Parts: sequence; structure tokens; C-alpha cells
Amino acid sequence: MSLLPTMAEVLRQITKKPATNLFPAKYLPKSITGFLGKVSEGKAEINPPVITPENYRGKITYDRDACIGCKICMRVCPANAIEFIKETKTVRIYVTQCIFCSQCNDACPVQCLHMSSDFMLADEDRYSENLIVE
Amino acid sequence: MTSENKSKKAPYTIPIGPTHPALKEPILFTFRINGEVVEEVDFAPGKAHRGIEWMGMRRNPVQIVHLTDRICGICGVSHTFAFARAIEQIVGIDVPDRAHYIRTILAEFERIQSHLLWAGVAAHELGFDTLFNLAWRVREESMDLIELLTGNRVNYAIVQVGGVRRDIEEEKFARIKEGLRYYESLIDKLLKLFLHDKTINMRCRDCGLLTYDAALKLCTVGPTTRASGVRADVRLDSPYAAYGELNFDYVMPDLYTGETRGDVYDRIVVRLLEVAQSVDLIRQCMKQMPEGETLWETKMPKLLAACKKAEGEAVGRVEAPRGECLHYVRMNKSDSPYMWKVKASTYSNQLSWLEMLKGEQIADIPIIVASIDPCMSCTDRVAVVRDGKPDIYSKEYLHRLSVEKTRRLMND
Amino acid sequence: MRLSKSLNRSLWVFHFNSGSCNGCDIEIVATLMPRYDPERFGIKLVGSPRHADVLLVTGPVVHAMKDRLQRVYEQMADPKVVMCIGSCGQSGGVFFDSYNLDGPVGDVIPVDVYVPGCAPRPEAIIDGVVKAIAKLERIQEAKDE
Amino acid sequence: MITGWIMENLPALLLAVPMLGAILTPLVGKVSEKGRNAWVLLVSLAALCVAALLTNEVLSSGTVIYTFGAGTPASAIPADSGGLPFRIIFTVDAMSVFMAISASIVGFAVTLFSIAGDSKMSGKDSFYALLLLMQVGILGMVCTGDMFNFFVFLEINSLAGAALVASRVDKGYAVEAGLKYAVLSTLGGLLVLFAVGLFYGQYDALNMAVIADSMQFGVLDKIALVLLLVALAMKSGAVPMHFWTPDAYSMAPSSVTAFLVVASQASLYGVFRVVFTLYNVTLDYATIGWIIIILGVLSMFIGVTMAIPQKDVKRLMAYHAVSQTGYMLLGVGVGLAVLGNAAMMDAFGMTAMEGGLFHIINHAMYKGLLFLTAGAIFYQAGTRNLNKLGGLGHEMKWTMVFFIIGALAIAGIPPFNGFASKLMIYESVFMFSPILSIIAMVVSILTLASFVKVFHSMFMGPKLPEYEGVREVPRYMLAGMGILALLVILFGVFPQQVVDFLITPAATALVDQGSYIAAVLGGGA
Amino acid sequence: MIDVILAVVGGTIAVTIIGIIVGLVLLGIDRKFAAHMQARVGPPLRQPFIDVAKLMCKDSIVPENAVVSVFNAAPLIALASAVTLLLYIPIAGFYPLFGGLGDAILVMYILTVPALAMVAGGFASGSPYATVGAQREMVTMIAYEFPLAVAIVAVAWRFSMAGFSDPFSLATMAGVGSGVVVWDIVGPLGIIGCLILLLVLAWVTPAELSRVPCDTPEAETELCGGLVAEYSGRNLALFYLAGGVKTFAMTALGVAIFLPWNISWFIGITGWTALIADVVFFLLKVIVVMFFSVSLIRVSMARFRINHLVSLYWGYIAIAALVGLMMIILDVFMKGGVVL
Ligand code: SF4
Ligand code: SF4
Ligand code: SF4
Ligand code: SF4
Ligand code: SF4
Ligand code: SF4
Ligand code: SF4
Ligand code: SF4
Repeated sequence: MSLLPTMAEVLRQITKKPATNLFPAKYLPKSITGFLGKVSEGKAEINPPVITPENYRGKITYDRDACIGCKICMRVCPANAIEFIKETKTVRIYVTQCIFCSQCNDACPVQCLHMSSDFMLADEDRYSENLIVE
Repeated sequence: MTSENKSKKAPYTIPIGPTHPALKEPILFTFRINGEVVEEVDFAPGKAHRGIEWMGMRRNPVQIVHLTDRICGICGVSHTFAFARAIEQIVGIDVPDRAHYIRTILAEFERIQSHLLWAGVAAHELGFDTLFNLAWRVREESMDLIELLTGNRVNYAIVQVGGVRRDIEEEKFARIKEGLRYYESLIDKLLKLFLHDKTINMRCRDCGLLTYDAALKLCTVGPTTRASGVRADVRLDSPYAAYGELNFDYVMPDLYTGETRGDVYDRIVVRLLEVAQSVDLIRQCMKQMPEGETLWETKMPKLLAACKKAEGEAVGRVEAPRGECLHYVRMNKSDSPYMWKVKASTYSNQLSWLEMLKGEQIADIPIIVASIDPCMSCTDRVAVVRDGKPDIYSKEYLHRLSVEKTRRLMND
Repeated sequence: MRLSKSLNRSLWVFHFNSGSCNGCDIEIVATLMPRYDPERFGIKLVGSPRHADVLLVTGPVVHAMKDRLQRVYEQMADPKVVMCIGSCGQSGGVFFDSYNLDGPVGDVIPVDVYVPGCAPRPEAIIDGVVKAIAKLERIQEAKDE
Repeated sequence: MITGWIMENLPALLLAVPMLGAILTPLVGKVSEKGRNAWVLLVSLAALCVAALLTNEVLSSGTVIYTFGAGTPASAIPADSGGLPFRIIFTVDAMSVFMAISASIVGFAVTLFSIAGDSKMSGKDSFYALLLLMQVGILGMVCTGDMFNFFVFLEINSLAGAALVASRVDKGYAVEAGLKYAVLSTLGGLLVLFAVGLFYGQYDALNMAVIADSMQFGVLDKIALVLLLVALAMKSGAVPMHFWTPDAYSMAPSSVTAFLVVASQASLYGVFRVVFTLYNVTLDYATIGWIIIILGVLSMFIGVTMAIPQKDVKRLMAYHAVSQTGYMLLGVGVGLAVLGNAAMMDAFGMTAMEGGLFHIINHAMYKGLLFLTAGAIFYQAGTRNLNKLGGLGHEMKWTMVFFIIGALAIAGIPPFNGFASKLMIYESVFMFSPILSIIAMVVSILTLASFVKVFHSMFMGPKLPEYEGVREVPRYMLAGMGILALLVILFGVFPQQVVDFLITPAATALVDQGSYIAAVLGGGA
Repeated sequence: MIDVILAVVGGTIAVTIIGIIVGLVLLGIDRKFAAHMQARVGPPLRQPFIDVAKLMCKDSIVPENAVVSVFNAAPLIALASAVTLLLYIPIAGFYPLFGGLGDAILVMYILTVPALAMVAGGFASGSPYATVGAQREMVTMIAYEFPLAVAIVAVAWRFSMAGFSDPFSLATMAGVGSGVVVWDIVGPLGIIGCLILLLVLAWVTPAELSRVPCDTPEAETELCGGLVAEYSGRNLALFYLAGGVKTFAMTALGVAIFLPWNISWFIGITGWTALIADVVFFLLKVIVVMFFSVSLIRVSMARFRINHLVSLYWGYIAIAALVGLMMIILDVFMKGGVVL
């Protein structure tokens, strides 16, 4: 029984590259706002996150024009995230309520609901425009 | 983090929880401590009770599937799996063979992920953050694979009544095999780092003992019971899904150490060896997997209609990473189940805490508590709290309750 | 409340589980691991709310945990940031109709940043932190002017 | 004129002042309680002043000889005596004044403290009279140059002590403790008396200088040595004869306990006096030295290990007193063990002795302080049981601060006086044997641990309901503690000055038997 | 007189500032090392400075049950005593500011003061976790004091046997002025003894600094931060600083006793370049000592239980220390005592 196997392991590790994925930047930039500004101007670059696989279940997307208002999606939605809009006969999905199960995608007869790969949804307001899909 | 303790004299009591760094989940322990030694233990679960069964009895099976996912985020497959098995028996659904295999593969990935997670947490409880980091770093590989197969890292939403929602296509096999190779190459290192370390030995050997007899008497399940030498594993005792066609055996601690003591160390041994076993099982599944459908009925309204017609009761059991997980469902020709009961593995295991903790030191509380890999989320069901004190129901009273309930069920 | 820029680069977090399903909690811990290593940004998990700058709340706030949550929030020293991780903390999520909820989190304590997801990926949580820092920067700038 | 008279008769005044005070206290007490308090304070202060003057005198112009009943007090040998001093003679050298000043300081602080602290007691007139009488006994012991006289003062000290121990009559425990103390003291006294008889029979003299001068170290002398050592070591509370201390210390009122510490030290002084002045190099110094060292180490260890589990604060502190006595024995023992080896004496023997002696005065200060804080706690909370106490730090801030100072000092944490003397012991003893100083260091840490526990039990934690009305103690008590605390700090911060001024002369005086004899008998006699 | 006082005050301020800066840098380096050993990137080096700056700006909450005076005084005392340590330890071969007044034993005892302050603060905060933490801290202290005492006394004894007049002075041990260090005066047996004692000291360091595996008093998973669980804001910052300074002091102590060489002796330079070289070399030594006695140990071990800790320090390490002492004593006899 070796005494402290980890000691050898960490000493070996110290020479290796860290396993860290440097998203979004190696260290915190001087100012996040400035950094994001530069990114949008294309002057700086964000290290990408670990790639999402295809069929990843991110924020829901909705093709309003294709929807026939059959409400099947509402019936299967476990989180009560889908609201029916009577006037337009379409649905509204609250992303903060949604649990990203994609059950509605499977159920919709006309395939107008899909899960995108967009998962960075943090927001200060839980009812912001970004978090309501209609 | 509580500081409401007023009595300060030895032996004094310290409350731990319901939020405490050692417990990632809410539960309240009360210890009577003398010096550094635990004299008495009591715990009050119920801090994570969300009324899931109650909600389930108001939803349809397809919705419940996603609710079962969120009984607990760690072993999402197991609960869904057990629930689906119960419904399938009631409705009489014949699950396609391929779906059986896919379920098995996912359940085993879940086991890998969950055991590595546990190993990391255990190391953390021991103050060994390097191993914590290491275990979780290698766990990421299984998370990637699970994400690849299911579309999410936790709450997979993959098992559906009647099968699975996604197939594992041929082109993903290469990636999966790569992951399996990764773990095969790692397992020796993990065993060495965890089991040969002098400091871990010092902390875990003969700590939190649970004897064979006590393990039997307390009806413990899963790795906790196997570490005490009880040969129990639902996968082998009453095979389901593809397990009947796979070649494997109980993982016992004496496989590795030559003896069974039933201490925390043995629980580490069992869990780490089960990682290796799971890798092997996945390999077998991939080799034997038949072609075919993955879902009995792809149209959800049809599935729901079938469920609505069904009547009867059934129990679904699976071996979750922490042990047997059991769902009892009774359908009564309506959208929602008439009755749904969940018995999670921690529910069976938690009483063993009282046995293990007595006479141990404060310093060992975290690792002993963690050693059964508790997860309160799925365990907290009935919380009877009156005036802040949990009522104690006598056995007779409980039995009378169940008699009454059974009658009600029969008469309906 | 004194808001210094150093706060942005040294956020110590305390994790509070208000009755979640563990999914988010596990992802929070996963976020702290070498793969993502938020210590790069000075983020550190601490064991006592007294030391914390950020409160990460998961779960839909079940009845038994409401008082605790409020107490922990009050125990934290100002200035403090609250992040709500996961759908069920924002709206109840899948537990929306439970009889035992006092939540969502936003109804119990003020929340600064919501991170939707069930559970959110580690990067989504980091993204949430970034948004929180951006919010802090905005407040600081407003103060400076 | 009057100053001249005072200066001339300082040694007599040193005793006369408290003696007179003791006699008059009941009378003044009849008149008014306030007046009596003022009177007692005044006497105590006066005694302190006399001690200070005497100290100055001795340190500046050498050993003072005072012969009672002689025309000129300084002439020890009457013309008609044929060269033998037969009157009662006080031989006040640097060692004596060192002890006297330390006793007087503690005496004053204790008096100050007890004016408020023991105000709830009955029979205070006799209490103060006894207190002053005890001071007389102590001062007499350390100043006298006469063996029989020494015995007499020892008895005064003991009887006053026993009466004081028993003075708080609660449920008979205190009486029992007082009785124990009295019996033991009498036993010790008898042993001393017997030894004195042996000397007298052999040398036909009672004067220490004379005995020392003619010391043969024959069989009878050896017997006398053993008798004296046993009796005085017992009175000083060293292991293995320490068993009476916890009872006596814990049962007496705290102010008395603080003073009992000094009384024990007077006996320790007796040990040193006997060994160094009476016998000096004539005895087998290495063996006796080792015996004292071993006694010291045992005292240190046994004292501290017995202290740790105690539940009664004062019992606990009493065991620590035993343990601290060990340090003094260790330091002086090492000095004794190398007494005949000039090189070693130079290299570390002297320092070790100085450390041991320095520890005496330091111990008097901090242990006195600690007992007073314990008294303050008892005064307010009404119990000494650590399991019942708690949360007092919220209200009794000053008492807590004083306790912390005392506790750190006894544990030898810089910058308090305990560290200063212990450091001298460590750094000299290690040359004699490294292990000894390592043991001494470890005992310090154990002491620390024990006091941290006490600190926690008494002062920390939430306020307890049963101590709702507890407030800080009255100002007199604080002043009493404050004086000692101040000295603890001063001695700790300026150890060198204290050592140069008080300790080195004392140690030199102790070692230098020749000049002691010469001071009495004159010239090279 | 005035200029002496000025010099002392100025020197103290300078040492305080340098001590704090170096201490924080050391903490930063330690975190970076640990991160890399755990396959992480880790925080930027200046992270401890940011942490302190942040804590300074935060509110300091005093909990309800706390004994306020002690609670608030404890962090100040901890920092002050940690800084005081540096005044007695020779740094980079300089004569310590208070070198004439104190020595190794003084340092050994001052080392306990920050810990004691933490204990007092822990008790004063009135939380059961902090109380258990404080009790453990005391036990830890008792545990490591013995080997530490043996190591220091052994070295000092060897110096005194070699005819040094002031063997306990750290300046003597570090060879300030004389240029003689312990390795120069011992024979082969003594070298083995000193090596053993060096290891002993390296093992005492984590206990002294309450780092893993000896962080039982603060064990996050058991005691929520233990001793300092109730501290926040400025008070916590002061403890943090004290921790940094103490790390510096402890490693500097190790360097002063066992690795005191200056590089300028070897490469034979003088003047300003020598000074700078010495300082840099000294810091390098400190970092190396810290790497082996703090960073490496803390990442490769599980936390000890308190009874393990006691049996380890009173058992194995104490025995090792005593063996080291015996070696050194034997060495003296073999070499016939005085060497110089
Ligand atoms: S993804 Fe799931 S939770 Fe979200 S809207 Fe669709 S069914 Fe509802
Ligand atoms: S199921 Fe599809 S078509 Fe029907 S309402 Fe929902 S989104 Fe529209
Ligand atoms: S056993 Fe634990 S991990 Fe598994 S579902 Fe239950 S709570 Fe979750
Ligand atoms: S105990 Fe768990 S599973 Fe049961 S109702 Fe409560 S949250 Fe749901
Ligand atoms: S037995 Fe209890 S938990 Fe079950 S349904 Fe009835 S009330 Fe709910
Ligand atoms: S009480 Fe009855 S129903 Fe419940 S677990 Fe026991 S045996 Fe089963
Ligand atoms: S079935 Fe009968 S025995 Fe079993 S729980 Fe129900 S009433 Fe009791
Ligand atoms: S948001 Fe989803 S994953 Fe997170 S705690 Fe809630 S139910 Fe679990």
C-alpha cells in the first residue's frame, strides 16, 4: 500500500495543462460591460463553451404561423408553461416556467415547437422579453 | 447553518442542517455530543418535501414522467424507469426490446455518473479537495455522453411510458466507446487514489460500521447493504429491462479487499467497483442490442388514451445507484393515477444512520452521513410537523391507518 | 451600501437548497470543478453565509425552508447578490401546483439574477454570474456619475 | 528627625505596622464600618510603603541587620555576648525584601479587593485582623534571621491562614478545609521546631548566620535538612505533598486564597533559605538539586494534569498553583544542582535561579489576580462551578479582561510576566538538559489549554437567564485586580529592569552564603 | 533616542506593510499551485488582495449572541501579533528589527497568539460550530507544540554547545553576522538529525497554519468554517491578513533556522546587487518551503480527525523530533563538543 498516491499524481499534474475550458475568458476582464461591448464590436473574442450536442434541449422556439391551436402541447406539458392565447389561437411559452423537457415538441402534430441550443438565458427579470416565447 | 443552540454544557446538542455544507440537501440532524463523540442522533427529514405524489395524482402519466425526473436530479432515470414499469404493467404495454437495452445503457451511465459524483462528495467531506476535483473532472465525460444521448446533462427526460424517447443511433457508438475506454483506463487509478491512500484509510476504515445483521434488519438497500455483505441487487434478484440477458454478479467489497467489514471504506470499494461493472454492462448492451422500435406508441394522445382506459395496480422496481427504488401505482380509469407511492432508496437506508453514527466523532459525521449517499429529495414525503415537533406514530396506529386505507381502496 | 469594484472580482458564494430536486445543486457543484473553474474569476464556495457575497438559491422554496432562506439572507453581510438557479425557483417550474410551496424565490427574498434551465448547464450559471457582475458594474457606474 | 527614625527602624516597622493594624482593627470596627475599611486600607498601604522603603534601603546599601532590643539595631553582636548574637535578629537581605515587597503588593491588592468583595460577610473585623496578622507572619518569615523566630512566624502565618480558610462557614466544608490546613500546618510546624531543636542542641545557636557558619553537615544536620525540606515543601504545596492545596484554596474566600499563594511562597522561601543559606555547598548539592528538579517537574506535570478536569474554578486554579510552583523549583533546582561549578553557574545556573525567583513574584501577581477574578465571578454569579457558569463576558468586561491577562500570564504567553520568567527558565535549563525545558514548554501549553477552557466556560456563550442581573463588580474590586494586572503587564514588558533591580540581587544574595554570614557576624568571621 | 524610536516605528510600519504584501502574495501563489495541481487554472495571483479589498468594503456583522468586545478585538490582535512575529525573524539575512530582544522561544509563543485570538473570537461569536472549532484549535495547538519545541531547542542546544553565547537568538541561528549556520557546525550524525528536524518543522507548519490536513478547527464540511464561521467584512479580512502574514512568518522561520544561506555568499557579489539578490533568493526559499510544507501537503491528503492529529503529532512526529534531538546530542559527543 503506497502511502500518499495523490502526492505523485498532483506533482505530475502540475506540469500538465489544466482541464479548464476557458469560457468566457481566462480571467475576468477589467470590465464586463466593456468586454461584452468589444465582443459585439468583434474586437475581442469569447472562448466558446463546451459544445452542445445536436438535439440539445435549450430554449424553446415556436413557429407561430404553423401552429393550429390544437392545445395538445398544453396537455402534455408537465410544467404548465404553455398558455393559450384565445384571440390569436396561438400559444405563449414562459421560458422561466418551462423545464426543457421537449415533450411538447414530440406531441405537436405540426412540429411547430423546437428546442434550440441556446442555453445562456440568465436575466435580471424573469418576465423579460427574452424569456417569453410567442 | 444554525446557531439557535442554547444549552452549551457537555453533553450538549448541536443541530446540523437543514442547510450545512456537509449536507448538500436540506435535512435537520440533532446530535447529542459529549466532547467530540456522538452520543445520540436524531434527524428530521421533510425539509425538501414538495408534495410530488400529491401533484402526480393530478397529472397524466406523460406529465408525471417528467415529474419523476425531478423527484431527484441525480438519478433521473431510475424514478422514471420505475414509474414507467408500473404503468406499463397496468396498461399491459409491451416495451420494444431495443428500448429495454437503451434504458439499461442509460441506467448504467447514470450509475457511473452518480457513483463518481458520490466519490467526489465523499472526498470533499473528508477535506480531500483534490480527489473531489478529480472525481468530478472525470465525471464530466459521462455527463457529456449523457448529454449526447439525451439532450441534457441532468433530468434526461428520456424514458417514456412504453419505451424511450430517443434512439441511440449507430454513429454515436464510436463516441460512447471512446468514453468507455476512458473509464476503463481510469478505473485502476481511481481505485489506487481512493483506496490506497493512508489518510483515507485512517478516516474510513472501521468508521460508520453497519454489520451484516443490522443491514438486514434495517432493510438497507443498494451499495450500502452490499458493503455490509448482503447480496442484494434488484438487477439480479428480479431482472428487468435487459439485465436478464447480461452477464454480471453482485459487487461485494471482499472482491477487492478480501474481507467485508461494513464500514465507510467498504462502501467506497463497492461504488468504485460498480463504476467498472457499469462500463462492462454498457459494453455488453451495445454488443447485444437488437434493432427495432424504441417506443410502443409515439403519439402522445394515443398513449394517454390507453392509460386512461387502464385499471389496476402495479409496482415498478429498479436498482437505482443508491439501491432499490420502488414505485407503486394504481390506475382507475382516469387521466391521473388514483394512487402513486414512491419509495426511494434513501428512504430505506436512512435509518442505518442511527446505527452508524452512535459513538463516532463529530469529525466523522459528514462522511458517515454521506456514506449511504443520501438524497433527501426523493425521500421526503410525509412530514408530520406539529408545534415544530415531529409526532411519533406508534406501529399500531400506523397499521390501523394502512388497514383503513386498504379497505378504502378495495371498496372503491 | 458601499459597492467597490473589488466585489466583482471576488464573489464568494453560499449555496442554499430550498427544496430543489438536486439537479441544479449538482450542476452548481459541477460548475465549481476543474472543467469550468470559476475560481479564475475569484469565485469561491464558502461554508458560512456570513462570508458570502452571493446567495445561490435552488428549488421552489418549500414551506419548511422559507424561514431558513430568509434567515440566511439576513445573515449575509451587505452588499449581497442573490441568484436564483433553475426554473423551479423562478416560477415553481414543474412543481407549480404543489401545496407545500412558499416560493418562488422571488417572492421570499429579492432576486438579482435568474438563471433559467432545468437544470442550467454550468456555463449558463457562469453566464448568470457574468450578468450579475454586469449589473453590479451598472450600479457602480450610476453611483460614480 | 522622624524620617531618620523611620529609616532606622524599617524592619521593625515592617512588622509593627500590620501588627498594630491587626490589633486595632476590631476597635476601629466598633466605631464605624467605613472607618474600619479606611483603616485597613491605610495600614496595608503603609505596610507596602515600608516594604518599598526597606527594599530601596537594602538594594542600595546592602543587607540590613536589625536587632530587637539592642541599643543600635544594626549591631548584631552585643558587646557582652562574647561574639554570639543571641538577641532576635532580622537579617534583611535582597532575597528577603524581594519576598517582602511581593507579599506587600499582593496584600494591598487583596485588601482593596476584599473591602467590596467580602462586604457581604459577617465577622469582618476579625477577618481583616486575621488578614493583617497573616501578613505579619509572612513578612516575619522572610525577614527573620533566627530559626526559632522563623518557626514562630510560620505558626502565626499558619494559624491566621487556617482561621481565614474557615472563615466562610458554608455547610461545614470550609471548616473542614480550615481544620485540614491547621492540622497540616501544625504538623509542619512541629517538624520545623524539631529541626530547630536539633540545631540548637548541636550549635547552641538559633541564628541562621551562626548555624550556617558552623555547619558540619553531620547526621543530625542531615536529619534536620530532611525535616525542614519536608515541612516547608508541604507548606509550599509542591508535589507530592500538594494534596491540601485544592481544599484550602478553593474553600477560602478568594481574597484569602490570593494571599495564601503568598503564604505558600513564604514557605518556598524557607526551602531556599535553608538550602542555600544554612547549608549551601556543604550539602550534596547535585543530589539535592536533582531532587528539587524532579519535584519541580512532577509538580508541573501533576498539577496541570489534575487541573484540566476540574469543575470548580478555584480548585482548578489551585492545581495550577501547584504546577507553577514546579517552575520555581525547577529554576532554583537547576541553580542548586550546579552550585559548586562556577563555570556552569555563570553559563546558566544563575539565570535559572533568577528565572525561578522571578517566577515567584510573577506567580504571586498573576495567580493573585486570577483568584481575585474567580472571587469576582463568585461574588456576582454565586457559583464556582464551571458547568453552571457562562455568558458572563457580556456584562463583566473588566473582570474578563483581567482574567485574560492573568490566564495568558500563567500560560507564559508574551508579553505578560509569566512569559518573562519562564523564558529565563527555558533558556537556562536547556543547557542543563534540553528535555527539561521542552517539558516546561509543553506544560505551559497545557496550562494555556486549561485556561482557555475556563475562559470559555465562564465568559463566553450566550447570556444565561440565571445570570440576568449580573453586572460588573464594584470599583474597589476592580482596582484590586487592576493593580495586579498592571504589574503583570509591566513586569512582562520590562522584565530586564525588574530582573536587574530585584531579582539578580536576590539570587546573588541567596547564593552568596558568605556575605550573609558576614553581614551578621561581621568581617571574615 | 528620538531617532531610535523613529527608526523602530518606521521599521515596524515597513515590516507590517511588507509582511502583509508578501503574505498575500504567498497565499496567491499557494492557491495557484493548488489549482494547477488539481488541473485547474486557478485565480489570478493578486486574488488575495482583491478578496481583502472586498471584505474591507463589506459590512461587519456582529451576531446576536456574541461577546462584542472580544469578538471585535480578536481579529485585530490576530493581525497585530502575526505582524509582531516578523519583527523577530531575520528576513533575507537582515538582522531582525527586534532581534536583540527576543528569540526563537519568543517567536514560538507569539505564534500561538493569532491562534489564541481566533479561539477567543470563535468562543465570543457564540455559535456552537465556532465553539467546537475553538476547542479543536486548542487541541491542535497542544499537539504540535511538543515537536516544535523539540526542534527549536535541539538546534539552539547545538549552537550553545558550539560555543555561541546567544543560541536561541534567531539571528544567531540564521547566521546573521557570523555567517555560520547549523549545517556548518554539525557532523554527519547531526546532519541527519537536522534533516529530521527540518521535516518535523515542515509537518508542524500546516498544523500551525490550520491548513489541510490539520484544518480540523475550520473544517468547512463539518463546522461551516468553524472558528470564523460568524465573522464577516472587515473582521474577516483581518483574520485573512493574519493568516497570510502568519504563513510568511512560519515559512520564514523555517528558512531562518534550516535554510538561511544567502546567495551573495556563494556568488560573491556585494552592494546593492547582493542585497537584491539576497531578497529575491530569500523569497524563493520561502516559496519553496511553502510549496512543500503547505501547498503540496494540503492537496494530497484528507483532513485528519482530531484524534489522528493528536496521535500523529504526539506519536510519530514527536518521536521523529526526539530522534533528531538524540542525533544532535550524539553528534556533540562524537565531535567532542565545541567546534569553532
Ligand atoms: S419543453 Fe416541456 S416544459 Fe417546456 S413547454 Fe414544452 S412541454 Fe412544457
Ligand atoms: S401542439 Fe403544436 S399546434 Fe398544437 S397548439 Fe401546441 S404548438 Fe400549436
Ligand atoms: S435516490 Fe437520490 S439521487 Fe436517486 S432519485 Fe432519489 S434523491 Fe435522487
Ligand atoms: S416526498 Fe418527494 S416524492 Fe414525495 S411528494 Fe414530497 S417531494 Fe414528492
Ligand atoms: S397517505 Fe398521506 S401522503 Fe399518502 S396520499 Fe394520504 S395524505 Fe398523502
Ligand atoms: S407499514 Fe405496512 S405498508 Fe408500510 S412499509 Fe410497513 S409493511 Fe409496508
Ligand atoms: S394489506 Fe392488510 S396487512 Fe397489509 S397493510 Fe393492508 S391491511 Fe395491513
Ligand atoms: S430547476 Fe429543475 S433541475 Fe433545478 S432544481 Fe428545479 S426541478 Fe430541479
